Amino acid sequence: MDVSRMNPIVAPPLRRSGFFADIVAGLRSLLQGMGITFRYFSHPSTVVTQQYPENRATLKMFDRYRMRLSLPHDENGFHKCTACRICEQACPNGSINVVSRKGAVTGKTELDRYIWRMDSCTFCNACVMACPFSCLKMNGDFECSVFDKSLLVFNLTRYAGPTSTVLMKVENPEERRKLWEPRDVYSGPLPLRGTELPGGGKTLGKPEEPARSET
Amino acid sequence: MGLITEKLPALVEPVPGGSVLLSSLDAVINWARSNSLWPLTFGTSCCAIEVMMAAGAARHDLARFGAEVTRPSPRQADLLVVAGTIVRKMAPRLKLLYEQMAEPRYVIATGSCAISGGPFIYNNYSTVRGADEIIPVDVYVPGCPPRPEAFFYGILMLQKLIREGESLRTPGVRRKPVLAALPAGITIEQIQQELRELLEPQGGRR
Amino acid sequence: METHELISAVQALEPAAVPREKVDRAAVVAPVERFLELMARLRDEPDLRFDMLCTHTAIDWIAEARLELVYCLYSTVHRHYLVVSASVPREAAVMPSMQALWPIAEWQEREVYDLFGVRYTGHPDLRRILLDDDWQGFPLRKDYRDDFMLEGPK
Amino acid sequence: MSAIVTTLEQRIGRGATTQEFFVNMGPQHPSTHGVLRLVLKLEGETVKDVIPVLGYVHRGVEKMGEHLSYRQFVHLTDRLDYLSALANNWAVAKAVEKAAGIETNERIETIRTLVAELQRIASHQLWWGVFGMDLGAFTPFLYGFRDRERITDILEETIGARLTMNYIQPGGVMFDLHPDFQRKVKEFIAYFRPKLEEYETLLSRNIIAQERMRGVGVLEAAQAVALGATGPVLRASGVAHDLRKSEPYGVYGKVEFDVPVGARGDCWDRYWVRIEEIRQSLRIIEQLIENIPEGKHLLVKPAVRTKVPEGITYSQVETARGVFGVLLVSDGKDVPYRIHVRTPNFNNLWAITRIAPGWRVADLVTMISSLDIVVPDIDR
Amino acid sequence: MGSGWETTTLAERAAEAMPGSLLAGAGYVLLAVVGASLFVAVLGMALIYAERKVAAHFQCRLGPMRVGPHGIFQTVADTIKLLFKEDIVPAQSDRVLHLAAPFFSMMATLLALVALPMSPIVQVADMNIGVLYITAVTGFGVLGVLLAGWSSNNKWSLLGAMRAGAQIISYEVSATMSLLVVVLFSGSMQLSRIVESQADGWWIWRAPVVGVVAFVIFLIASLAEISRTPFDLPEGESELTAGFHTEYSGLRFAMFFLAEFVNMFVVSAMATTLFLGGWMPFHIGGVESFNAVMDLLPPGAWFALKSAAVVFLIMWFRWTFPRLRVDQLMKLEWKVLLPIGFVNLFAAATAVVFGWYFFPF
Repeated sequence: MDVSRMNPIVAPPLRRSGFFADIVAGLRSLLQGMGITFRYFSHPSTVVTQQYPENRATLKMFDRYRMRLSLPHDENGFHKCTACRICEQACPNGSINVVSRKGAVTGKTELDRYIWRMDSCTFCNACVMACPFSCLKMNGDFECSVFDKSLLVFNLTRYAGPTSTVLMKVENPEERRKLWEPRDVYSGPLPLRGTELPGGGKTLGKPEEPARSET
Repeated sequence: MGLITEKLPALVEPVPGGSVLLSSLDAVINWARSNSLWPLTFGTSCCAIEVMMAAGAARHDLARFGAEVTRPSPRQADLLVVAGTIVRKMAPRLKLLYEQMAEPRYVIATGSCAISGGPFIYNNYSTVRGADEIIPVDVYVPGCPPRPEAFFYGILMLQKLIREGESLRTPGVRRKPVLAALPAGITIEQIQQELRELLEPQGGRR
Repeated sequence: METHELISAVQALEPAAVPREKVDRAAVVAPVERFLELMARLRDEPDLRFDMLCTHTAIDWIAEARLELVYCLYSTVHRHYLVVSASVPREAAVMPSMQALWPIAEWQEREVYDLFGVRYTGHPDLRRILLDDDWQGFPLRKDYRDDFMLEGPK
Repeated sequence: MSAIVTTLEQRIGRGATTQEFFVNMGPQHPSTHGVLRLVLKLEGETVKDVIPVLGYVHRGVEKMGEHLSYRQFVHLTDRLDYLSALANNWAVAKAVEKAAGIETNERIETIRTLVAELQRIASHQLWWGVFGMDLGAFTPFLYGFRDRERITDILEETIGARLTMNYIQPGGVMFDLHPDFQRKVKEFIAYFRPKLEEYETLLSRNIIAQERMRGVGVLEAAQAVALGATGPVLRASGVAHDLRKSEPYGVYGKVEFDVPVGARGDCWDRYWVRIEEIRQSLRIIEQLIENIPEGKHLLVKPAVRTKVPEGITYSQVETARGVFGVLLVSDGKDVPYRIHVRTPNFNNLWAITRIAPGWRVADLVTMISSLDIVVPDIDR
Repeated sequence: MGSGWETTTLAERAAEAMPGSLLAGAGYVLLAVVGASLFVAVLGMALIYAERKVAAHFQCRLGPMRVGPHGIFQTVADTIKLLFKEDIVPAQSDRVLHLAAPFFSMMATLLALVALPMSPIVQVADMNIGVLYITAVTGFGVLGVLLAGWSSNNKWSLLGAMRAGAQIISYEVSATMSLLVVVLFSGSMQLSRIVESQADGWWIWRAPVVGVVAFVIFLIASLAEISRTPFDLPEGESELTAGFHTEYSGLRFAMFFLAEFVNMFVVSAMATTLFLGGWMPFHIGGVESFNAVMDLLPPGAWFALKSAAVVFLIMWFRWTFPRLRVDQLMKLEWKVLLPIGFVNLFAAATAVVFGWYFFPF
């Protein structure tokens, strides 16, 4: 508990000398400051500006940069999500809503829609960390501005159906096709569980919106 | 609105060729407005650091868009960036600030808090769930906080809105380029594709 | 000073003080009646010298219908901590103000008044600090309900 | 004696004479660093009284904490003092680890110390720039930010976020260090040391800046302690209180660094203490960056909702602004019964009521800036 | 004074033409008015653009880039926008004064421009009390600031206006004091004469030492008069939100903004005219071959270059220094600049009496 262990170093006092000495010292300090700014002015190489819309081709986010949540689909177009809702529980602000369904053929719980509210997401990575099958990913796509905030409610799945492991066990493509139904990646603004969006968001669209096309 | 914008359309429209003149005037004014967005120095929390400070700093340089003239007085500002949480105590002040701004005025809501209340939606007694509960918002920039580039993307969208959605004929009325309710089958990628053209180097200037 | 030394030192000042269990540092529960005197002595006693009021808050034990007021004290001289707490009834929560001992208590108590509704006697400027003056209710109480609040989606 | 509840009008109404007038500074004002509102009683340009009015960004974090698991609560602390997000995360993680008895390893603690110190530098850089701007010099702001972006890049590469990190979790850190981390930090230190000298020339040695800071807003040591001020504000008043030294956490016990303290407690001392703290933080990083011990970076499964045994835990860390404490009251469940955060800025702010009277409006701005206030941290 | 330039001004031409034909005289006046307005508008925009670009490069960034190549149309866009922006008059304000105040500010600036000899042939009015006239009309600008602050019914505006009033009036003393040094040396108050008197060398160095001191004092004092950093207290952003023009929007704010920047040019032009030889090329008395080379550049260009250099210096100050405090500002004036100015003036008088010129005739 001795203070000496703190190794305190004490601030130097600001001294004043005479009238003229102060003027001279003051002017000198001002000139030194001007020297620094002028060095930057006269060296255009010190400009550090990145010109964003112009540098879009070369702009690369860091791999770990967390912005847009995605549910990666493999080369066959299938994901690994089992609709276990662990991410939904891990989310601190209710931004994730996993809509599951009973599989028409298998009879087991499978993912119908994976709804993610970007408007309230804090990109804290809790869902990605919590996912036991590591089927979620946050990527660095930051260009997500919209004119209407209900566009910020995303559906991440391209199809409603079981995971890729289950699907790939089925050898016959026709048989496999029966197991899943296509879903829009972004199937319009979806109210969470049919309730209004907090914040006066209008209830837009219906949860059972018709599927648009084949994925 | 100012004297010119109020009286001019009614005076000019009946004149032969007046509507052509108005249209070209529209183009000039909208060009000027979209390129001269002076933001109000206003930020309530974390987003202020990213979208007001870091975006204005040397690395990202808001000045490239002509928007570095941050005005501390709402009278002189064009752009209100709602950067951060708005709580119930702040809400009347935010409205007042918006009302003090001179037309035309634009609002960008940045970050989850200003869009929807963000992390403070549930079990919270004080946070307003989105700045649009209080004032009309033109562009929403998601992120928590959005990185400066994301904010620039929002500014580009606002510029698009000003160029395409405004006319001297109906002062104060703003038409958003993308409809509020999406027609079925349009994906967010398509909307972003539509916006991509203005991100091209030459497409940025009309 | 070690935890037990601190507690016995406090008990020497205030025999009615009992150690508070399950706290990670020295903690005592003191009676409200002589609380101000105890705190004054804690601050001034040369062995204790708790010259900084680190934080002050309340805990709403709704099942027991009491508010526990927690004072976390620190001594910059001896570098030790002490948590002193006192319980007041929820419905008539009145506490003497510590503002004369530690000026910071003025605002910390205003905060506790604001969020828990504890009234401090002898406080020079007791008004809401974080919420609007016309706010109804005390939001950090466990039974606080508000039309505005939304339940979590769980 | 009964408790009397007052209103703001009554508070303002005390003893105003005809010569004095009141102005509202804020909630929207360029130099209140957010939405702090100060009601000033002025006589001409001289400040007679300052009445801070808070709550313009009170978000009820403590109430929300009662509904979130411990791990979920961490991300809310990012948004309190967003300039020391990592240190805030650490405080919660430390409290939970202490209460739940989670042991961490050497690597985790080293990583935590490193990133927290990096962010301390970033925070002080930002403060330096904003301080310059409040004095009327705009250029320091841009220089400060230019160098801050370098740290932001380093942290972004490892953590994946620029400001609100949510990186330090109970039981470890979210990601392991990026392979480039060590190289980039070394590069940064080599880059930044000469820049720090430029900072000194541009502002510290500038006669105008010195005159603006000299003797302005003296906070006596006894006053500072009684007001519960911590961090650079307290140290500038001459009290060598630094949690990193007095009760070392992380790996602070193993590194050498000095604690800068002020002599008089004026704005200059607060300025100098922060500039010197940047140097000390660089020293700490230099000592740690070479050998980061091996080990796992996360010891608790992320999906597990940690249960904390019944009891009260108070844990605190030293952020760039002072002591950030977390008072955790648990009733044995996986959500806290009550969570209270003791934020450094709440206490530091009130110093303004003691040091501002008698000075001019311009000095008030200097003083607010020298206290380095982050408003959401005050309001919570 | 061997310059060989014949100076005629628009005012003189108007006066000459007036007796013959009223219309011709009016034409010259109209030409002067339109010319001056256009000049001010273009100059203001150019200065604002320059300021933003210069500031950016001092700060390791690029500045306006996206409106036209390197953003050269940025201020055009700003001007058009401000022109079409809502003009708010606060409900509780003094309406007439509020509307009139920007014009006072603008007028002071315009009037000062009238007397500046920008080249032998470009000068609107060459009066024999030019120095006195400019000192007088620039002091007029404070009226606009005071009225703006008073009429806005905003405490911050009022504080800013009061600061401006105190500051401008105080520093007027020092500025005039340093101008007198040049008047003493050149023996005239007519600006064209002062320029011609510097044919063999500029007063900043031809007047031994006192010229430099007077120049420094003049620069500092005029910076304070036009409220530029480090003396931008009346609009100190971090202190008084936006100072006296807090409540102004749209066109009227633009006028304050423009006046501020054109004032900067007026100060630079004054410093150029009085201390740096005005439009006079850089001559060294007696070295004719050197002088001939210098004469290759037209006088207008010399004037523009010199003014631009001083403008750059002023911007350089702005982007390096912090702002002074009110009491320090007053202390600097009354305790530092004024005594030095007095001594300097006395020394100058002595030098003139004894004929101590750096380059004797």
